[in-house]
Amino acid sequence: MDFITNPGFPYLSVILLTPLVGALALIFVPREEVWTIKAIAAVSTLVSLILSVLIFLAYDQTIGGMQFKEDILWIKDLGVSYSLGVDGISLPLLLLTNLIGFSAVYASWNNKDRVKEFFILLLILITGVMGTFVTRDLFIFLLFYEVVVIPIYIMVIIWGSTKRVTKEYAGMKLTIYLLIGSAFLLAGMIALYVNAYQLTGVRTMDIESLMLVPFTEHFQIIGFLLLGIGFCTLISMWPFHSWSPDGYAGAPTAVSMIHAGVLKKIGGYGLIRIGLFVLPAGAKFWAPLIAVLAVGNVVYAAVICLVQKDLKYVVGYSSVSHMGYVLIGIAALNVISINGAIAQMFAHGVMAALFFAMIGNLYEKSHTRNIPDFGGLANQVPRLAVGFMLAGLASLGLPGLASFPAEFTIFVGAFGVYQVFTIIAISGIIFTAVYILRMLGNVLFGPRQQQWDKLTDLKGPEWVPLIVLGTVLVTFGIFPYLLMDPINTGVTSLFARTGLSTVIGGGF
Amino acid sequence: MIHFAVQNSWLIPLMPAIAFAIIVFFLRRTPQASAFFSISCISVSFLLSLGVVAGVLMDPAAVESSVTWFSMPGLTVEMGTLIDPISGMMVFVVSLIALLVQIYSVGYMENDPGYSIYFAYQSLFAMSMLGLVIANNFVQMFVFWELVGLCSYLLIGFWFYKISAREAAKKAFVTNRVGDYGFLLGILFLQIIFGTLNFTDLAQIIPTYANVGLLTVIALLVFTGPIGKSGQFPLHVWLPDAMEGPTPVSALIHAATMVVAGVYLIARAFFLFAAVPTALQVIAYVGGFTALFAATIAITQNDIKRILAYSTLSQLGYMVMALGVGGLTASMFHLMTHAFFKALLFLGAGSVIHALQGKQDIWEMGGLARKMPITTKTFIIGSLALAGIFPLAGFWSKDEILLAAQSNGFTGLYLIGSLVAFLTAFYMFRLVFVAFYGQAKPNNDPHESPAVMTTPLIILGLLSVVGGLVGMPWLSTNFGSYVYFGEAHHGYSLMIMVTSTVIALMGIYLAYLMYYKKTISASAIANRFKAIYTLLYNKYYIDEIYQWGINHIVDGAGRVAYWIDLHVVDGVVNGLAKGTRQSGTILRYLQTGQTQHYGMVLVAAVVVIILLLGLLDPSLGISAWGGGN
Amino acid sequence: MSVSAIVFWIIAAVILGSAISVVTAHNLVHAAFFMVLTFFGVSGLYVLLEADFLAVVQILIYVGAVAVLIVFGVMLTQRKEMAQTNAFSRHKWVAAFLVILLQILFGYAVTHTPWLVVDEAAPDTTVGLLGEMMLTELVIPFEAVGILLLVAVVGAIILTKGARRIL
Amino acid sequence: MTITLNHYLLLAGMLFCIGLYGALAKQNAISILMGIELMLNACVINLVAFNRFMAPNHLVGHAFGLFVIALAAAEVAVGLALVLTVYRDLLSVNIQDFDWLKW
Repeated sequence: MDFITNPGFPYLSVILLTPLVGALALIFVPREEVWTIKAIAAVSTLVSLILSVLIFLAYDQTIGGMQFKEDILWIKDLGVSYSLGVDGISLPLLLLTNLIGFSAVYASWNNKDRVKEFFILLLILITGVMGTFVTRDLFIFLLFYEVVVIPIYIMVIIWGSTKRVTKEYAGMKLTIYLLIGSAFLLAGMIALYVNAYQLTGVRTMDIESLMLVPFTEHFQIIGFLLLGIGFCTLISMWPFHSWSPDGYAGAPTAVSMIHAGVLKKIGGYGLIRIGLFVLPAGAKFWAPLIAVLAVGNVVYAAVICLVQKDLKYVVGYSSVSHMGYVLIGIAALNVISINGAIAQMFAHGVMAALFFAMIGNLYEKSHTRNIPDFGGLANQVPRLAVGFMLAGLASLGLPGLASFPAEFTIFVGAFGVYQVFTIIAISGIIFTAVYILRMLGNVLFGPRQQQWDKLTDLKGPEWVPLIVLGTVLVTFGIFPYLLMDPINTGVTSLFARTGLSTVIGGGF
Repeated sequence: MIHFAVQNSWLIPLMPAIAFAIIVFFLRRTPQASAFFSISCISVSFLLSLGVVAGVLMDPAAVESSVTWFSMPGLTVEMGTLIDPISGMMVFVVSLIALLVQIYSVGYMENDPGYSIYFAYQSLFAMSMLGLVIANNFVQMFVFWELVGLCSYLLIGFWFYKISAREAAKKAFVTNRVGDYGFLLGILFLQIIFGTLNFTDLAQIIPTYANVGLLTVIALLVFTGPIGKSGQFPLHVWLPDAMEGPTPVSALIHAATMVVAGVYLIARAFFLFAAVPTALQVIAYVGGFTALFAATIAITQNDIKRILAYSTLSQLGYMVMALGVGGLTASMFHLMTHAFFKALLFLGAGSVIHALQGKQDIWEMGGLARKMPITTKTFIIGSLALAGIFPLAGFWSKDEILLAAQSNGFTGLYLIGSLVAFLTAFYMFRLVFVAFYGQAKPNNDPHESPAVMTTPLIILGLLSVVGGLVGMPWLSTNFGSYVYFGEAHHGYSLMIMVTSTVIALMGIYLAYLMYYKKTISASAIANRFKAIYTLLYNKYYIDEIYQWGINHIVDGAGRVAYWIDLHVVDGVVNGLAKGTRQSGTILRYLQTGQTQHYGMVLVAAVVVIILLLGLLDPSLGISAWGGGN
Repeated sequence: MSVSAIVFWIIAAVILGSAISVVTAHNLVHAAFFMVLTFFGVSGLYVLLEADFLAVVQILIYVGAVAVLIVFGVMLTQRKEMAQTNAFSRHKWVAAFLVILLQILFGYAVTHTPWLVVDEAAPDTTVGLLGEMMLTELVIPFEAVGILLLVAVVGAIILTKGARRIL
Repeated sequence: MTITLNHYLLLAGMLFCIGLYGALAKQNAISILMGIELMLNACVINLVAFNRFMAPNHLVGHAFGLFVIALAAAEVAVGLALVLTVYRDLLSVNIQDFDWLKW
């Protein structure tokens, strides 16, 4: 791995900008050249994926901290610089983005409508999401976040599907929610910036520098509230969650995958990196509230899943429910729970993306997502059924798949802090099992139905999402230390620097 | 070889894991090859487990090794192996039964389209179960605990095109999840309080822990795991339905191995339960109640597999009760003998079902004794063993349990146990007399099963006969010398032996009178006690109650929450949107279209801004404008 | 009181008087003529300020072009009796209040600001200097104004004649 | 008494306010245009006066005065064209009739 640790080469910029370059290249491809368009999209995401896997492996855990740093001063007067870097927290999420981005290209392989525009927007979307994870600068973070919102709106409006709600409604809801969230974020970040300037006299947007600023507790509480509303909207905390099921239901497959898989995680990521580590006292103040609402997330959304009829709504609400675990992990404010929260974000990302890819594939062929319409599909499409099963089992936290170590870690971390909340939240595993198995059973199992004999099974490029995401789920499930160790280096070193207590508070 | 097996016991679960992976990825289209490969791998595991048993017999001291699965400050999760007499015995039983069942399946599953995948699942199960029994900590236990649950789900739903199979599989998984919820909470408590989940470490720490109340809570939480997995009341409902799976699966998973995982867990974590007598009492009474409860249901059932399933529940109750009264040795002993004869009974039932092309109602059978001699003989051996007739395996182990109950002061449970022994003998021989000796049905054409199926029957039959002898109380070194908690003790009571045998014989005689001689009319009794019969026949309506609860309470909560989501949460959101639009509708009338209005507002704004800047804040004020430079 | 001061006061009186008459006159044509008078007054002010070229331009453009245009505008739009063509609108009192307030603020601002006045003589003639400046330092604004005028001409034609009929 | 910058500025301010009043308070579109012309004139007075008193030898103020005058000419041309166009449609030059931009 020596060649990759070469400090001069801007790996992160290459990873970040390759999809963008792909998008630019696509502009010059004639729209009839559908195959070329897809190939360019696939290749550019593949390059990013390979590089990010290499970086994931080459990241030096013994040193920890930010690595593969790049710095270019951008706006001197504001203290904004194009500074990139990854640590144990962002590394898995970067990998996740590229895994899902690559799979999303293949999940959209059969798209026939305005292919060129679709892939251009998709690549921009992937770049935007990735940017939020690799940047070390608050301003750039927000910039990339805003970059994300617009393609999503356009993609939902044009390529979305209308079921319970129209795609226009879904797109509008999604976008407005995200923009309201980002408005709070903007306010919070400006407050941070201005306050830091007043305290230190240095104009900086650098997150690590902001971590060292001694904000007053009063300011931290207000600042965390602003940032918290922004990020919690993004991670779909109750009661700011209702964009999520409707949005996913309306969005095209690739957008659902990226949105549920990674975009949502920006909320958790920001909450941890900016909310928690820059404003620890604020986090401590608001954590109990977050914990309560997180419990609401877990149980409430899981219970709602029980009565859903649309596949995408089930997965949509289920992702709300799973984000509750992430939130409770964050709220518990200790190394273990936050390790678990990040791992859960990763695991849930892979699982949700796989789910949406499979649902998208099924919907493309059957033109319905209504669960009662299906039944016995394992007879006709066994490979698709494998994908559904894998995603479903990961969703209910089966050991051997990536989500179990994550959930277990969250539970351990949170249990020492909020016994009652955690006990209630863990009951979510029962409801999850009920709705997932009910869904899988009703869709995949049961007597063969003649009307679905025409369905074709996964073949060719359609395999890719299942293989890529399934492999990841199993690999990180059997060898969780591959995921846990980098995360732990990131979280532990940050905890050490902010002086938050790392032990779990024993209530006994 | 022995040393190697003990030191490298992780290879035992690894072999079937390899088999699973190879079959899934490479051998799916070659059924014979997958069966062969799967059986080869489990054979290797079996040989290794023999080595382990030999090693344990030579040196009963625990051998432990582990690797870190993942770790962080304050939490280290390990994967490891712990070989001691208990796990050695379990490894042996599991790999033996798994091997026999896989061989049997070659015949039973012939021509099934899912032949390869069946063996893949079997291998996955063997891997999970073996991983479970050699676990050296709670997390590993939980991991494999869930995985055996998954295998159970997959194998119950193996014929997924049957709606009943699909529902049964789901029910099994969900019911188990309820138990696992408590189990997981217990694990979390242990982790938080003691900072470790290693069995050996916890066994050191827990006896010194002062807060008995909390420890009781933990013990009961951990016990909910076994309640689910080992089908104790009130989470027993899944096990009878699990009979939807292929019969060899029922034999392996739902009789001999997986369902006893709960019992095994209690034994493994007995240091926890031993520290809290209250919890032990609860366990004892839950077990005793389940034993009686299930036995009463079994006497009214007509489906051959369901009778056996309720019998399994009842016997599991026995084992749990034995643990509760402090008889770890008795419980483990019964676990082992039960694995032999219950697997035998299920495989025998499978042989019958195979011969009758899937018929399972005992009243549609009859006269099988002449057509299927091997099956019949082995089945009767199994029944006798289950009934606890001297000197078959079940006699010794059941006797130990009753002895433990009686000598530890649980007279009530002793009486219940004796009653259950009577009922067991009765329903088993009801089954035998009706199915094997009853009137032959004309449209049946039974024939003896092929050798690949009868050979496992014969082996298990032999084990059911002699398997109990290792626990004979008169031996100076017997089963109890190795498997025990605290201090090993050897004792026996001739009185109990004699009474229990007499009771069992009475049960058999009653069944003989009612179903062979027909001197006592079964239907007359059923009509006499109509209400009780209906209650028993409908399994105390527990399933219906649960179904009602799920339909109305759980789903009802879902509907309420969804209503709230649509009308309250989303209502607020959409209301805000509507409010925005409406305020726009109102505020747009401010746009008069009169340019002069706009102009005046502009001027007024200029005036206000000048006032604000110039007068209220002198530092930014007019005087500062001066100078130009 | 110097001569220039006397002249200033006279011109100031003329400008303000005629400007008020522009606003208050009932007849639009009269208002236009008062406006011309105002322009002359302003031109005189430029002379006082030694801006000779500007004074000439003021008369040329304002009086010669703008005022004539406006009179034409009046003629083209007013075909009835001219007596009441220059009425106030309903909100004249509000406007008056605002304007007076603004004037007070102006006065306050002007009198309370220490202007950096230099005591230098102005150049004798400004035309040459202005010309040089227009073609060197201010060449880009100059060209921009040229374009602006062109656009204004084209725009005015299109507006009055209608785009479709021209193109 | 000498005439200072303040005198010019006050005069220009008054002229501006009168023009503004005309623009705000008259009904006739043409008289509004006239008010605007007065305001522009006031601006030019300011420019020239500042130039005279603060930098007499650098004639930027004059130059901008010229630009403003050019602008005023353009403005009045386009403005009148607009008025005439509207007049053709509405047969009115009353600014209060021009309310197409309302809700």
